[in-house]
Amino acid sequence: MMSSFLFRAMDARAGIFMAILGAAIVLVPAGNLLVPETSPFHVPTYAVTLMGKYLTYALLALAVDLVWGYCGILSLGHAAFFALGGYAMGMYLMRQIGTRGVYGDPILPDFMVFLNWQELPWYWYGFDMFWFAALMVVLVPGLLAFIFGWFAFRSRVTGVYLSIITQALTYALLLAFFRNDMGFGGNNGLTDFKDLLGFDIQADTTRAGLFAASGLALVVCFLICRALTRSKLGKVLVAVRDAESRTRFLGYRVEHYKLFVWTLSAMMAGIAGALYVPQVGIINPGEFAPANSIEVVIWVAIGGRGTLVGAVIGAVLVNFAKTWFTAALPEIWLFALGGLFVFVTLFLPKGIVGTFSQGWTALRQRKISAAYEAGSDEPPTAPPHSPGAPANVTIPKPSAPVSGAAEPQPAE
Amino acid sequence: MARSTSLLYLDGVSVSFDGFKALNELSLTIAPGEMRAIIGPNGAGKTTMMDVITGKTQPDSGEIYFNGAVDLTGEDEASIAELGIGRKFQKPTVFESHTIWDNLELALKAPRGPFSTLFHVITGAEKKRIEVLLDLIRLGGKRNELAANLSHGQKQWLEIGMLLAQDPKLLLVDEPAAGMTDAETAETAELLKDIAKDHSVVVVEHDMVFVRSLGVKVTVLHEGSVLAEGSLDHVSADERVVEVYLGR
Amino acid sequence: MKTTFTKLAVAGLMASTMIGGAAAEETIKVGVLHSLSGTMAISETTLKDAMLMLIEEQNKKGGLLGKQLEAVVVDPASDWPLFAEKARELIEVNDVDAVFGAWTSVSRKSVLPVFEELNSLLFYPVQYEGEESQRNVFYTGAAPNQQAIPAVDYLMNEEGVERWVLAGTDYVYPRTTNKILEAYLKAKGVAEEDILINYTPFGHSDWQTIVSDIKSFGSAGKKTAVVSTINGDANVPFYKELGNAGIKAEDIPVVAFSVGEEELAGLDAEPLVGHLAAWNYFQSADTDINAEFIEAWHAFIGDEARVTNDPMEAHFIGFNMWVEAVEKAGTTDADAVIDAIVGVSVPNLTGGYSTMMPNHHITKPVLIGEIQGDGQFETVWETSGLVVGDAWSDFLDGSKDLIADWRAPLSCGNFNTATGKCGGS
Amino acid sequence: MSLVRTFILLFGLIAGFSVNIAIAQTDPESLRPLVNELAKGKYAETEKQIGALVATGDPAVAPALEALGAGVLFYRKSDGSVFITEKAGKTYKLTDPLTLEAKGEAGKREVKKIKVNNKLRRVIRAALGSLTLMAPDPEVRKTAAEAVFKARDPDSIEALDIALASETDESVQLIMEQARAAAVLNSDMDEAQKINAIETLSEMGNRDALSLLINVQSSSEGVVRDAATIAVEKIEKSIAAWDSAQNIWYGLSLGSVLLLAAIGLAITFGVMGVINMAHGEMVMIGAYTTFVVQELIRTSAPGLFEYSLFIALPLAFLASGLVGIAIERGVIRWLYGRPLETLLATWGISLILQQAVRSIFGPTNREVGNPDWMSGAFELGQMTITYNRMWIIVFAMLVFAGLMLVLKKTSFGLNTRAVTQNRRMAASMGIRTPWVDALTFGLGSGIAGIAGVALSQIDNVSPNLGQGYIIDSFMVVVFGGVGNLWGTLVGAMTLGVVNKFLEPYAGAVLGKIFVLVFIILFIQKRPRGLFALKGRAVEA
Repeated sequence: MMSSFLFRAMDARAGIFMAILGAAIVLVPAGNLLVPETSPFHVPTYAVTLMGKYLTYALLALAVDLVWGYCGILSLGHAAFFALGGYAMGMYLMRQIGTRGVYGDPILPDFMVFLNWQELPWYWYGFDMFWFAALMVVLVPGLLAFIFGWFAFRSRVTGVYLSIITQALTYALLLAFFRNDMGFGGNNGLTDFKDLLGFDIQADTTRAGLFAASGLALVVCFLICRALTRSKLGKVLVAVRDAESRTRFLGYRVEHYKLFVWTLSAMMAGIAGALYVPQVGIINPGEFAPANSIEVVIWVAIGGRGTLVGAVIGAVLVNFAKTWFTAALPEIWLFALGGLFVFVTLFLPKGIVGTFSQGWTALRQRKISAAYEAGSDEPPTAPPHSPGAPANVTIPKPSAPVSGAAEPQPAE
Repeated sequence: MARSTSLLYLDGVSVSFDGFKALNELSLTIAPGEMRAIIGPNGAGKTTMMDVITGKTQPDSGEIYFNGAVDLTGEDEASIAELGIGRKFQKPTVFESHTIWDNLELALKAPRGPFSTLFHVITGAEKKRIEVLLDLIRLGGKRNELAANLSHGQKQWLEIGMLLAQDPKLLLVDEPAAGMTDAETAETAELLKDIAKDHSVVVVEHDMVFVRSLGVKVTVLHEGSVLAEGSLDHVSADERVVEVYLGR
Repeated sequence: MKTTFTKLAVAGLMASTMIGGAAAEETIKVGVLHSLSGTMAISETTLKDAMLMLIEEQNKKGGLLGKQLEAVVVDPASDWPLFAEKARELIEVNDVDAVFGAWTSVSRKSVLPVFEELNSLLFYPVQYEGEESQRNVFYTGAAPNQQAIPAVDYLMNEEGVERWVLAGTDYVYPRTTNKILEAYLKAKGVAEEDILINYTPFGHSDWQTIVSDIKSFGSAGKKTAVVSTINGDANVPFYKELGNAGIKAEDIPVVAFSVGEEELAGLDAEPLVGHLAAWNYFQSADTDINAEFIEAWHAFIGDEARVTNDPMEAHFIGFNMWVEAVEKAGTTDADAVIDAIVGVSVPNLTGGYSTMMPNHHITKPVLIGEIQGDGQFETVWETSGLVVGDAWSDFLDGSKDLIADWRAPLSCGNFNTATGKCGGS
Repeated sequence: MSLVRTFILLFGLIAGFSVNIAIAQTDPESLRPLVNELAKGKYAETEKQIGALVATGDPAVAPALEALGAGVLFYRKSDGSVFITEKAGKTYKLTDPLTLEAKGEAGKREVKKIKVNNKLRRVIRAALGSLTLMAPDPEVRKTAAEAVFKARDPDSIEALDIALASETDESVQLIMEQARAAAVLNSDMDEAQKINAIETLSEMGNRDALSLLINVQSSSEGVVRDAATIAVEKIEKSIAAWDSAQNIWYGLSLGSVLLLAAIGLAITFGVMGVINMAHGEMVMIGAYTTFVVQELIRTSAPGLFEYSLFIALPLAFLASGLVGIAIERGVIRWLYGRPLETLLATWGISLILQQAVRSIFGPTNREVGNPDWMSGAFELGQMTITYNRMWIIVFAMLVFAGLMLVLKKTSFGLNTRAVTQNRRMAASMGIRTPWVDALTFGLGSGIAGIAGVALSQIDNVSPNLGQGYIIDSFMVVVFGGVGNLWGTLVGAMTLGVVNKFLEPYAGAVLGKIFVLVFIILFIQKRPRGLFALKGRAVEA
């Protein structure tokens, strides 16, 4: 049963995507470490770290797409889970500094020493152990999401009301983490990391390793999301998105479904944050900023909501554009970025992936059902066509009002 | 009829929204296996009554019992649906980005928890059941079509099909014939009569022709309570009913 | 889709390299790492312009080592991790020889590891909380002992202040400065209940409650003053509320460490006359070199109304020090410059010389100025000589035994004089 | 600057005039060497020189002292003579400090300012107080008495006694008595006198009195100390009571700022359903319009400055409104029925607008001045009420009432409600829905614009202005209940007052966190905000 569950995740599109990601995971570090610097195929460390960062953003976008694209929960606070994961990792990295801090205190991080903290606050205990920190990376965001979701979904807070209170959540955390009294380093956050699991964090090999880890995390989470959305549970999620009360009257406890994906998604965001921190070298409350969460939603929308692959593409593309613009057009890059957002909204309303594979979603659905119906328990294997070119369609392609189908309506 | 022998039992149910009394001391009893038509002018409280039964709205006062013994007040939509009450909305509501097949599969009686659905693999029995339903709602040929692409009438049928897939004891059907052609209306009436053979059904309808073609006991609602009850001929002879429908 | 990305990526990297290296070959590249968008653009954009002006002027003088200088400007967008990324890009992709930039403490903290790893140079021009000395960084702004402590001394001695409100934005600079000041005041015999410490969030805009708290704290019969470490943006509404609530400088003076000419340009200074600020430079400094600088600035920016301020002077000093050090070393190589720059002395704008000390901080005069109706400051007090920037405060437990000296053989940023070891306590 | 000068001149004339009548006339020229002395030496010397001037007891020195305090007293480098100056372009107009006659002009480099610092300003204020206690204008006497009060100088008791004897204005008399009491407490007079003084101050009952009394309490003994203690307790009690009133006031004031910021959003988001992330930028445009208006007035018609806000209001409404209409026509009209995509597009637009303002006006703060009627404060009991906050509350209420009127009583309002409730039906009834959409969005944006005019009076005018308000605005609209203007009003005021009541206990940061948590919890209780519609129409 489990194997068929995971097997379900695979099809042509997922296959292509995974192949590319897999290649990147192998080739980029190899290009950095094995190819000599003089070679045109050498990948500079700068690019490795940058791409590693993109991958963690992509994982965050994936998490958002899972709740927004499939379940219609528009979270404007996912950066909070990302940042919490990041802080958990940051705390581990801080404890690893040990006596190498500027004051040489074996226990207290530097910022505590110069603000005259006498002892380590209780919530810092345990973070010197990697397994504990790793657990916290998923547990803290997961628990927060669980508690928050437990209340919000039970109270049936939906639509913009939910979006705004997720924003209130991340904003409140932003303010809380800014407070130096909280013991998380205030505005400066956690920085000056030395090593991770004994590896020097500045070494090229560590960076390549982190890149590969980010890629791997993305692949695994992608598979999970994929399997999830293609299971019956995935169908229920889409049902909740499209007609929440209908789903309820069918006997599904909508709040349980929402809580499940919401918590799962928060955990994925936490993992993304944890991989992000060692690569950029700092975690500070700025990561909680509501604007960050809004940006994530925009990545997903640009890539194509409810497509998973689109979230990844959107995140990478927008961030790449940002990297490029801020260097190439430092004075006016906001015009370019803002213009891009407006352009995509107006001319690619389904996002990049959605536009390129218009109608394909519908086909896929038919294919799956057809396969089930044909009596085979085997999930459908790769259909013989690529996303861009639907082939052997017996049913005429639905004409104009396809928008109602592929275009998920907001929960409100 | 006594509560213990009823399938659905409402007694003295009141609901008000910001001072407006949507239901006013409504009492109504449905017997097992019965098919009942409910009529009434706009604002008579028909939809609110359905909301109250299905747990969408909590009554301010009054009792609601299912199967004679199960208290429905305080239960939510999901658990009431699990108990065996299915509901069709006034406006046809199906999952538009799913295929007909998926719509039915989602509705099929099966464990409803997230973890059961996560690892759910469709069984042969389930497939057969879906086939039967597809035939019944005459959508067999469109099984792989997205629900969004169905006509209005087909959506109504699909929704009824989904109701049946739940295998409920009681079906609440809100205006099944709204927006249908005459032919479709007639077919729908036949479909409902078929269904009523082994389910209890409550039909809310405006269309008198349709109600007449069902040929069942009729309850007239007005201003949130029962105005008259009996056969269609009986109630349409009632002066108060005539006044309510034509008077004002 | 991956192929598209790769193509774009390659194109992008090439494009940024191209832009960086448009004039290619015989130039020396200087990175300018200041936010041009986001919350800090308000302060940092001016510094970007100041750097461009300094580089232009140097080129007019014939450049450096016979080569022209070329500015590489990027926008880290007030996004702290982006500072690190952009710093890396400047050094690795654009091959700059020195970077002038950063404003907030957190942006500096964010880029520190990058400069250390890639062994490049950063000149940091803003007054900061101290407690840091890094081999690759030169701190041309004021350390707390070059700003805060003289200001408190002035209020105590000249104005007879006995009661203190330490109001700040809740981040590391005010926290540290207030810690130092608190220790300092207590050492001077100020009682615990005569010190009120208050923190507010960034961009705080509703100051009614706090201003009224200050007012009531000030009505305890002792001369009261406010020491403000409130951050840039929040100052305008703070001073507006202060002015409207009728708190006059004669009654409760406010001395600020983050309010300069540029902040005052955003408000009507008339009600604020007499409130104070402590800096190492005021635009009103009456020297020829300052007059020249202001004139050049106005010509460069094309606006007579633009003001100059302390961080601009810090860049002026820092840039000239770097130029001199490169000439002295005969190369832009980071190690050579780091060795050469200690001891380099260049004129500052207030009529003296500033010297780069072994702890990578510089010597500066400390000026106390009163706000005038036209938004300028009038110097009412200044140190008789220059003050050496102290990387490690003597008033904090953790750091009083630490010193920094980057000259061989010590070459240490946190040498503990008590244990005789490099690397803290 | 010119205001100060006018005041000085007027004041000087009056003082001089009164001198002529009241006291034996001295020859102004006999004072001149003393006045010219001011040009010499540093602060310590200047202080002595001021003392010497005051010692003459001649009110004729008042204008010079006043000018010195205001920083417009200069000396000529060539001969060391002292003048009151007024800046006129690149030169200074000179006025004789004693005769107040015009003395021509001087170049920037010919004259030099006589420096003063806070301490000197305090000395001057006290000195001027005692010199002008007998001035004919009651306002001047009042100011003088207040200055004497703050100086607490025992030497001024005599002058106060003389002034009190001839004082006719009751309010001035009161202040003089209080000033006398303050001076008495600072002197070595007998206990009975001091206890009298304590009573006077106890009656006064404000923070100034409290401050004085606490001093007495700690520096005296016996009966005086006891009397002071009782008075201190009494005042502290009454101040504590007034503090809650003050808190409510602060809360309402913060609430009205929130209301102003949110009310435009209540239309574009609440009524039209556009998740308008560019709302803050509409506010920003309004603020910048105010800046431009004031700039134009400064350069071409300085007399109109007091009216600048009234001129800016309609212009800001138009500017933001037109930008709003352009956005609606250009982008949003393609997105109706897809509210989440409006979030994306308006986010992009907000980035563009911010950068546009940054490119046009520069990244730094721009100065928007407060007209006189928006400056300062007055006391209501023990509450300090600042004029700008008061007018902003009034303004917010007016805007709200006006908007209600437009939406409920005009045919445009009717059309708007019709279109937003049922677009197709409205269209089939002959309403030109595109026009109504554009105008409604324009209205919401325009309202945001006039909010910008008000906010420019208390906050930064910078490209970041809008970002500071957008989150709070959404919180207010959602907390109040989307689509309900009354909800927005009540929501804004509630959040304002709650925030201000938390702040003294929890501090500004924690207070804000608590408010956010409160919103989150409140939405659990009422998932559709404060003023939610009930009934089956809500959920389709």
